[in-house]
Amino acid sequence: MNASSDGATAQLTRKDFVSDQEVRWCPGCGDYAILAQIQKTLPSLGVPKENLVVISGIGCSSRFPYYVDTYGFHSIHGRAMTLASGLKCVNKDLSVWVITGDGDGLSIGGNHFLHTLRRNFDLNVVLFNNRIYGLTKGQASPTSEQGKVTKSTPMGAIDHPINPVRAAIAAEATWVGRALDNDTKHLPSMIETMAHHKGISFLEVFQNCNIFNNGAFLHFSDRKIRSEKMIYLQPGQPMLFGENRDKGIVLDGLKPRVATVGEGGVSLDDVLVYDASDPSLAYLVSSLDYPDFPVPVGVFLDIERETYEDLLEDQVEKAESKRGDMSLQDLVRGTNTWTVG
Amino acid sequence: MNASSDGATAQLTRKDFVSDQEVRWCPGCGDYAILAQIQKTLPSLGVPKENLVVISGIGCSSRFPYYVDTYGFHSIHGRAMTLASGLKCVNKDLSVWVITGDGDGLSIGGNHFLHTLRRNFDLNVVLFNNRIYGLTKGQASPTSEQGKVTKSTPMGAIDHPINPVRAAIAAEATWVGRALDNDTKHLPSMIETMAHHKGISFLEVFQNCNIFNNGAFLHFSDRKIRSEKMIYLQPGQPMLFGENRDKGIVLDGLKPRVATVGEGGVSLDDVLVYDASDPSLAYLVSSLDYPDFPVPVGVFLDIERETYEDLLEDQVEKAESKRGDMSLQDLVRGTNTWTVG
Amino acid sequence: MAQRDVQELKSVTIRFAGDSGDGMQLTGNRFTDTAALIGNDVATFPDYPAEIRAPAGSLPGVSGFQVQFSSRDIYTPGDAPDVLVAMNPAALQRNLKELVPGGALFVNEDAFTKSNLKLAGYEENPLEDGSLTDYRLFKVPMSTITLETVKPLGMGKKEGERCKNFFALGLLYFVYDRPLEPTMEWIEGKFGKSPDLVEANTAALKAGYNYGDTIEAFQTAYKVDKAQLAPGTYRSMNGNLATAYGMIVAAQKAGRPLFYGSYPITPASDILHELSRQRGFGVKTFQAEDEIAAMGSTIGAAFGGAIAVTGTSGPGVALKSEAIGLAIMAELPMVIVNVQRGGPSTGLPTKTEQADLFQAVLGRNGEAPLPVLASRSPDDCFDVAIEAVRMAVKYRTPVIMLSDGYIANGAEPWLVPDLDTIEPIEMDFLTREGLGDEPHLPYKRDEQTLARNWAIPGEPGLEHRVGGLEKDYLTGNVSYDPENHERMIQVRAEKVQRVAQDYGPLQVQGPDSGPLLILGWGSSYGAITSAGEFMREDGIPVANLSIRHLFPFHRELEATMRRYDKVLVPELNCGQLSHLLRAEYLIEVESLTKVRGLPFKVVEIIEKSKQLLSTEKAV
Amino acid sequence: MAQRDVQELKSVTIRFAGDSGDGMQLTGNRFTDTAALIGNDVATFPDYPAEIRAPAGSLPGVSGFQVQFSSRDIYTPGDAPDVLVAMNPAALQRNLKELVPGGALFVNEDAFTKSNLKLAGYEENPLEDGSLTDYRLFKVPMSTITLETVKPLGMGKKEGERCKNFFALGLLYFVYDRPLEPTMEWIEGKFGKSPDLVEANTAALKAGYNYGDTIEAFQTAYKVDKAQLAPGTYRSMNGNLATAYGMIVAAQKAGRPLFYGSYPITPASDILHELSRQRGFGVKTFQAEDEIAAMGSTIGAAFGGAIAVTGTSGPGVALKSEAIGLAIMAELPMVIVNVQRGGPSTGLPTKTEQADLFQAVLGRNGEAPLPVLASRSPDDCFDVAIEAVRMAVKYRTPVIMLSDGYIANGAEPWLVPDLDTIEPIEMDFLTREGLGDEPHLPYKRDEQTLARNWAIPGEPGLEHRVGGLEKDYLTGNVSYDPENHERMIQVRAEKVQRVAQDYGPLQVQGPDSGPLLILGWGSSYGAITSAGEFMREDGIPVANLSIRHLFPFHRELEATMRRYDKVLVPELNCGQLSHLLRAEYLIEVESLTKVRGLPFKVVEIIEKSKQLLSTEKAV
Ligand SMILES: Cc1ncc(C[n+]2csc(CCOP(=O)(O)OP(=O)(O)O)c2C)c(N)n1
Ligand SMILES: Cc1ncc(C[n+]2csc(CCOP(=O)(O)OP(=O)(O)O)c2C)c(N)n1
Ligand code: SF4
Ligand code: SF4
Ligand SMILES: [Mg+2]
Ligand SMILES: [Mg+2]
Repeated sequence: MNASSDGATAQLTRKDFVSDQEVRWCPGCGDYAILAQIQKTLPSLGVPKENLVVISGIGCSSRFPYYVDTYGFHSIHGRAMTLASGLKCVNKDLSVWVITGDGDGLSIGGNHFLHTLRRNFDLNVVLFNNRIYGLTKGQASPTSEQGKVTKSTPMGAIDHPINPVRAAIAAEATWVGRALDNDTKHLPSMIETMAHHKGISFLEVFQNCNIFNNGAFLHFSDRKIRSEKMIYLQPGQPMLFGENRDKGIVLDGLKPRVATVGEGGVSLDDVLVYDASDPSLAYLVSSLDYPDFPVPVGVFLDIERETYEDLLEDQVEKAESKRGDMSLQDLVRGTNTWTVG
Repeated sequence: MNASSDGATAQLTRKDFVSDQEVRWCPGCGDYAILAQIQKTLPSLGVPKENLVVISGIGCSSRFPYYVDTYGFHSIHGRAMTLASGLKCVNKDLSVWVITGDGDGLSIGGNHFLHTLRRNFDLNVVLFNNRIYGLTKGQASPTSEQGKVTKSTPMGAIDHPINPVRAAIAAEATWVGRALDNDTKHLPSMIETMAHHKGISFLEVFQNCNIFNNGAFLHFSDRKIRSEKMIYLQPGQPMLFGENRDKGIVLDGLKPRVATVGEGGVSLDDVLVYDASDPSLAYLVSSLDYPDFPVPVGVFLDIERETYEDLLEDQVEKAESKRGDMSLQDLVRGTNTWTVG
Repeated sequence: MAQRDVQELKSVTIRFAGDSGDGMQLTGNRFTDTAALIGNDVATFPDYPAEIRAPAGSLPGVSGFQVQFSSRDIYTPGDAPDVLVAMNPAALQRNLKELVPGGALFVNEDAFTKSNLKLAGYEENPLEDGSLTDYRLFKVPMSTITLETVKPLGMGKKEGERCKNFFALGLLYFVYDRPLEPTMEWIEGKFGKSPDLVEANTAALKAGYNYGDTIEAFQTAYKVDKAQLAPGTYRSMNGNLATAYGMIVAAQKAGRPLFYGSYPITPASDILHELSRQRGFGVKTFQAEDEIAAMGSTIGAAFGGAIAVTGTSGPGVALKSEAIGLAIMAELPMVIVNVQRGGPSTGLPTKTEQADLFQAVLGRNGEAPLPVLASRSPDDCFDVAIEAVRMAVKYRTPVIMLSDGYIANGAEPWLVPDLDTIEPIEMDFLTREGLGDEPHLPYKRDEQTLARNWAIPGEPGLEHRVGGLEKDYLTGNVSYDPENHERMIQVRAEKVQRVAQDYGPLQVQGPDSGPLLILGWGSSYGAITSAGEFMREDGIPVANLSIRHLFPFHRELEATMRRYDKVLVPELNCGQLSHLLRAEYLIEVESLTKVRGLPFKVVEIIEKSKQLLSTEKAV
Repeated sequence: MAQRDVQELKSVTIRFAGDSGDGMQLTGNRFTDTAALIGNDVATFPDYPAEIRAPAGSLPGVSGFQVQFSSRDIYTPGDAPDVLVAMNPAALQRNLKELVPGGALFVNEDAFTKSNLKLAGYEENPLEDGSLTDYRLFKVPMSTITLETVKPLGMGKKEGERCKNFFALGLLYFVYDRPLEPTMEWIEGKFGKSPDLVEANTAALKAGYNYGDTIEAFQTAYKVDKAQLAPGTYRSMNGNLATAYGMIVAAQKAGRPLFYGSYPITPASDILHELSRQRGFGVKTFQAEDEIAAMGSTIGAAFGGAIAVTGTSGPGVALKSEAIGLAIMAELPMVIVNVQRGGPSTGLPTKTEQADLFQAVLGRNGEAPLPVLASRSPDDCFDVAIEAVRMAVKYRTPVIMLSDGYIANGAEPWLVPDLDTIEPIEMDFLTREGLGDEPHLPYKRDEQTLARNWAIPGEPGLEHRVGGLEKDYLTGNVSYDPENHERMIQVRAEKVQRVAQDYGPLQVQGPDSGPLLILGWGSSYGAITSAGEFMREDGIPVANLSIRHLFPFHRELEATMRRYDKVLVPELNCGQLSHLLRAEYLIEVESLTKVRGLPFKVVEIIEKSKQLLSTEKAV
């Protein structure tokens, strides 16, 4: 995001971002937690409320804009990124948040995902991944596991699933992260970090749909086992995890494996130090998954590249100065005229 | 592809695959060479002509099916993969070839690209990448370089381009390759190899559009410098290139660099041995590009995974045997009936 | 059971309303099945909120289910409920205004807590403040009694309360003198794996029944006799299930696999769900990444010779429209089902509307005609599905089948057809042998149907290419020839016109000519038919007609319309069929429109008809 | 220059035809500019193959350019050429049948080689076999002379031959007595950087002229006098350029940046190309990944308060149609340009047609009306573009502007407007201060226009949410209320109807009433207008009218139509406007349709008119 801060906004609080619309998700839905964390974090960004825009597609998650007291657009299924792109082209000073789901963003919206990311618009994209279609009541999504039984796959899904983080890295995004809906410390820190990244930031949030896919992430996110089954990526830090932070990821060539520090001759120095500026490493690490590996969350990728809207604005400025005092009348008249009468 | 060979097809020749339609590309277009190589290779696949289907979208490249004497479908812009998927669902014995362009396959067709690849339909996808829109006369495509001046980008393209091979790897394709239109030995070998891969095979072909983007690849593909500027990936072989095959790719951690064997203490053993079964390596190698690196062609990825149509057929078979002698009348009647009169 | 007065009623309409979590759809469905089982004609209308779960007790969270059961043929779930079951204040607030004056009102007294009242926007408790004196109010402590009932079975409060819908159901069974057994069997089947739940729900059901029996208030039993239905075996059927079954049967009749490529969307998703379950009958479903891919895959499957079907709702048809043009150009058979919902844009996605008719008939670039059929009732979906496939195959054309949210989810008794009586569907693939010595001309046509030759991949010797560019009249090769283009446009149009040669007769109900014809399409059939019957019973000589074929029209439609002084066209849109009729026949029609996300009421059509008839006289 | 007879002609139509590589478009354009410069009225029709480059010498590779120049006002590029320039046998084969009997035929004799003849399907050389005796045939060894001319300048054969189009041009200049200077200047400007080319092309041009002067055959000079055009400064203008300029001017008049989100497609791409070049005027173009993204980005830009425009052709509109529904629901101003081409599906992508009218007016799901305008000629595109933006902004609605391939690429002289005379466009953004103490109601409407309140992001205190679900009548919050839905559907429809209050008067040419009105829309304007003028000159009292507003219609349209005994509606489709008129007014119209990828000829309209008038008399 790209926000000018001013004094007036310093006093904003969470409440300023709560709209007058009743929140209508199922009780217990992970969406509540994400909403709360975002509302909590927005005041700290220093962006005036009127410069914040939330744009979504269609899905349970996409009802999000109604609940945040900023400018908002609940568009159509899969197209939120396209609206956001157009808006950024014409007003690059806005802080624009795109809220999407695994179906909205990766199934019907997959093409816009790919192209919006590669263009590096300065947008904050949050994808609520519940690995199911919530709003339409329980069909498989592109992130549903193979074999998953859903309303549309009663004998089990046969599609090989998409890993959103991987897809984002390959789409040449400049900031890619992942978090968990009820990770009350980590999630807001991700939101804040992404907000401060200039260029596209893409955050996948594992979100529990307690109605149609309850406990989809519990096998690693359950608070009791979380520290053993998840790993928090920290740029510049060794990739450690475990109750006692004594387990680490070690690379044999390009093959990652889990090792315990101090066992089998593995020392802290052997543990891979995470580098969020290397897309190849990010891609490799995005392949780590349950059950063989702890599931990584945190910042996968954080690189710099000029934003689309800045490059566009540059061209406009260059062309304007090149135009000099040629008027629009001059343009319309052209150079090849003749006169009658 | 998945083809049953029989005696009758053994006698097929290139001519059998030349249709009666006049070829209408610009003289000198790289499409001719690709057509010729494919027509030359098809007879050797052992697939009866009637089991071959060529499906394309819209673009210069997509006129391809007209010129091949098989079943063919010249569909609409960007959607060839969707037709191919439906066709494969209902007849898995066909050998289906999808011909697409950089605009057709990656711009408007980007979503189908992503999903068709991850599903691993047994299709052979050939993407003619000329880094331009040919048929519509010269606009930027998603593979056009940043800064490129085209009809739609008179001040230079500002979009960060897509690398099709990278995108295919990230889309979880099981076979990914790259070749050059006028590489008369390598291109047919790629076509043959992809045809024999069961599951999705995706081949990017660098194709010269001599009208709107002439010489787009010459900086590395010119025959005079080719051996220095390109590297042919060979699974299980060290990544060597150069006139004297004395240059190689060496990995420092995850950072590739070019080294000369025998210089600076680099021996042949230090040269990276290519492994087409490792997506992380494929992804890393897909980042090699001119001018810092030789441009890789050949097989990037070659892994096995069950095809969508086989999994679908399995479910049908399982369900059919589970159904036993329940008739359709039984289904329609249901279990909850009542009788009147 | 205590002795009671029995009052005979012709028909009764009950609306069950409660929170989304209260199980009203289930309750309504059980009541419906029981009524059907004992021989009533029934029709239902489920009406649930767009949100998956709105907050408990809130107004948007109210879910309703209306059922009419009758001793005569009925065609609608009833205009207004005679009985309202309100499980909480929000349900009362949302539904009360529709209850007929003097109607019976059963409320779950326990749910009228302060906080629930506030959520529903009540300042005062309506059960106390005398505002309900126009109704026969029965305040029943449903939660309390249910809890008491199940507590001995070891059920907790939360789970126990969940059984209260069975209590309400039992109570209504008592009032309308219906047996408990079918529901008890159903509970057994449904919850068999958890004996606890079987026991608790059955106990609640009985408790409700017994409560009715015990309390003085219900001395009169209301009885609705069996209806005079055609003899045979019946089952309950909703539109989406009937559509799915129709497609499977059509495919079997064609001897080809059924392919269904679709992307989920309300209210069409259930067709996908049902077909996904029928792999055992060779059905191949493909959940595509979007509607464009769904359409593309359907074209691919059609090219491969399968019975190719796709289904969606209006926004999905918009996305498919470019590819539908390709299907028209390729002249391949397939069916596009549109289960319409409230628009425009996302509109009212869980509500019903008939506003995609223009889109179906005229919503494509270029001259792109195709046949459009509409089903008028849940069971009609079965027949229309089969007719659509048959037409598509015979004429090699995509066909649009319109359904809507109202019939998709509404259920009615269905006389189970004998599948053997359904004619086979001839695929008529071209083979090299069949062609003899003739050259293969992929666009050569059958003289009678104008269907083009059709060879599918795998057939030796008939390799050929199709596509979206204009094709030569015979070879199908690309042709830019101006005359050929015009000729092809004409022949495609003429082919579509010819599907009308297979239509059955137009079935007007009522007098053959006269002052008024009520002409409808799709799901307004029910209200129109009832309106016609009621008026004729009152001696008003109106006729009514529901047309299945929206494009091209039936060849006798114009003559039929002209036999009446006036034609009234009721539609759940702003007059789309009226527009098409005017353009086609230059005939003045009266349009009765409604765009409220709700079906017509019978009375709305009667009123408008009477008004037209009286101005008629005044002239 | 030798003394010659001079013959005065009112107008001449020349068609230049050759291989795609022969530079015929360039030649035609030069001739046109020169004619315009000396005061003729001109109209042109470029016609090139769909393929980028078909094989040299082949029939599909033929490229043509027709120009009519005249001493009177003309509206079409001429029905049939009086003069045909054929640079090779294929060009002759493809175009000869249209040359008027007795017409002049200039051929490049050198190109009539065996292989070229074969490619063109000639068994015999038509220049030799006497088959051209109906024409005034001039066999000119163009290649040879050109090569001879440029050889001394050191040009090779391949490059030298490329100059032969300038030779042909010079020859035609001689015959029609036109100056060489404008072309020489143009060559200088174009090839200035390569003096070789300047010299060679100029030499070829002069050689052609001199050839005419030398050879006995051309004793007569044909002269076409200046036309009586309104005084002012003129330039040549085609439809796509005029559309692009109109949008830039509109944005400037609104004081807002212009955003153009588009995906390339023939024949609309040139709008994108032109606008991409105008960043200097604050134009932001966005080449989206597909048409859906183009539409979405346009909605986003409109939401942000820019002048938001998207452009495409029919297949692209199909893809955009779902998102157009969203724009209607969000009630944001934007313009969707459809440069129509031959359909259905990919159809005849480089040919013209008017068959997307149904799609524009009726092609969306749900009740989704929006205003539809059509431009009738290249210069009219400028005015329509501005009117479309003005209307969109004033009424907060997406507007569709229809153009077509014929006017998109056709050029005509354009009286350059004084931009100061164009009224500003008021954006009318809501501000917190402007609102005073009133609460912010995002869907509150202006009483006169029914436009809703419009606050754009960045405005403090007016944060609000919009979207595709049905909205509350005032707050714009999501509303499932049935009455509200109906009310919103009605108010959106009424708002669109109200745009008609701003239409200028209907401009009928010819008598105010009478036996026949020729009523058209879009690019058939040219042929209709000429047909009307010609017939009136012959004393036939027909009137003609071209309507810009396809939805809603002009309020006086019905009354106007009813003043004539018959109404003839010529369209390049199967009768789409006829259908809409019939449905709206229940009025019988005569439809004249043509779907050949080609514009109407004046004579086709005259013939049909005369036929109608004679049956008129017979009655
Ligand atoms: C064009 C179109 N197709 C389909 C739909 C139906 N639809 C609405 S939301 C949705 C999927 C929702 O899944 P997801 O994006 O994962 O969001 P969630 O509800 O799980 O948060 C679908 C298929 C639609 N609204 N529009
Ligand atoms: C829906 C739609 N949008 C746009 C077009 C116009 N169009 C045809 S081909 C093409 C791009 C061609 O580029 P590419 O796929 O790279 O193929 P190439 O011509 O370069 O081989 C475009 C934009 C179309 N036919 N249909
Ligand atoms: S259906 Fe699932 S995702 Fe949607 S609101 Fe309910 S719990 Fe949340
Ligand atoms: S435009 Fe380019 S890609 Fe197309 S046929 Fe010509 S050379 Fe080939
Ligand atoms: Mg989801
Ligand atoms: Mg290309």
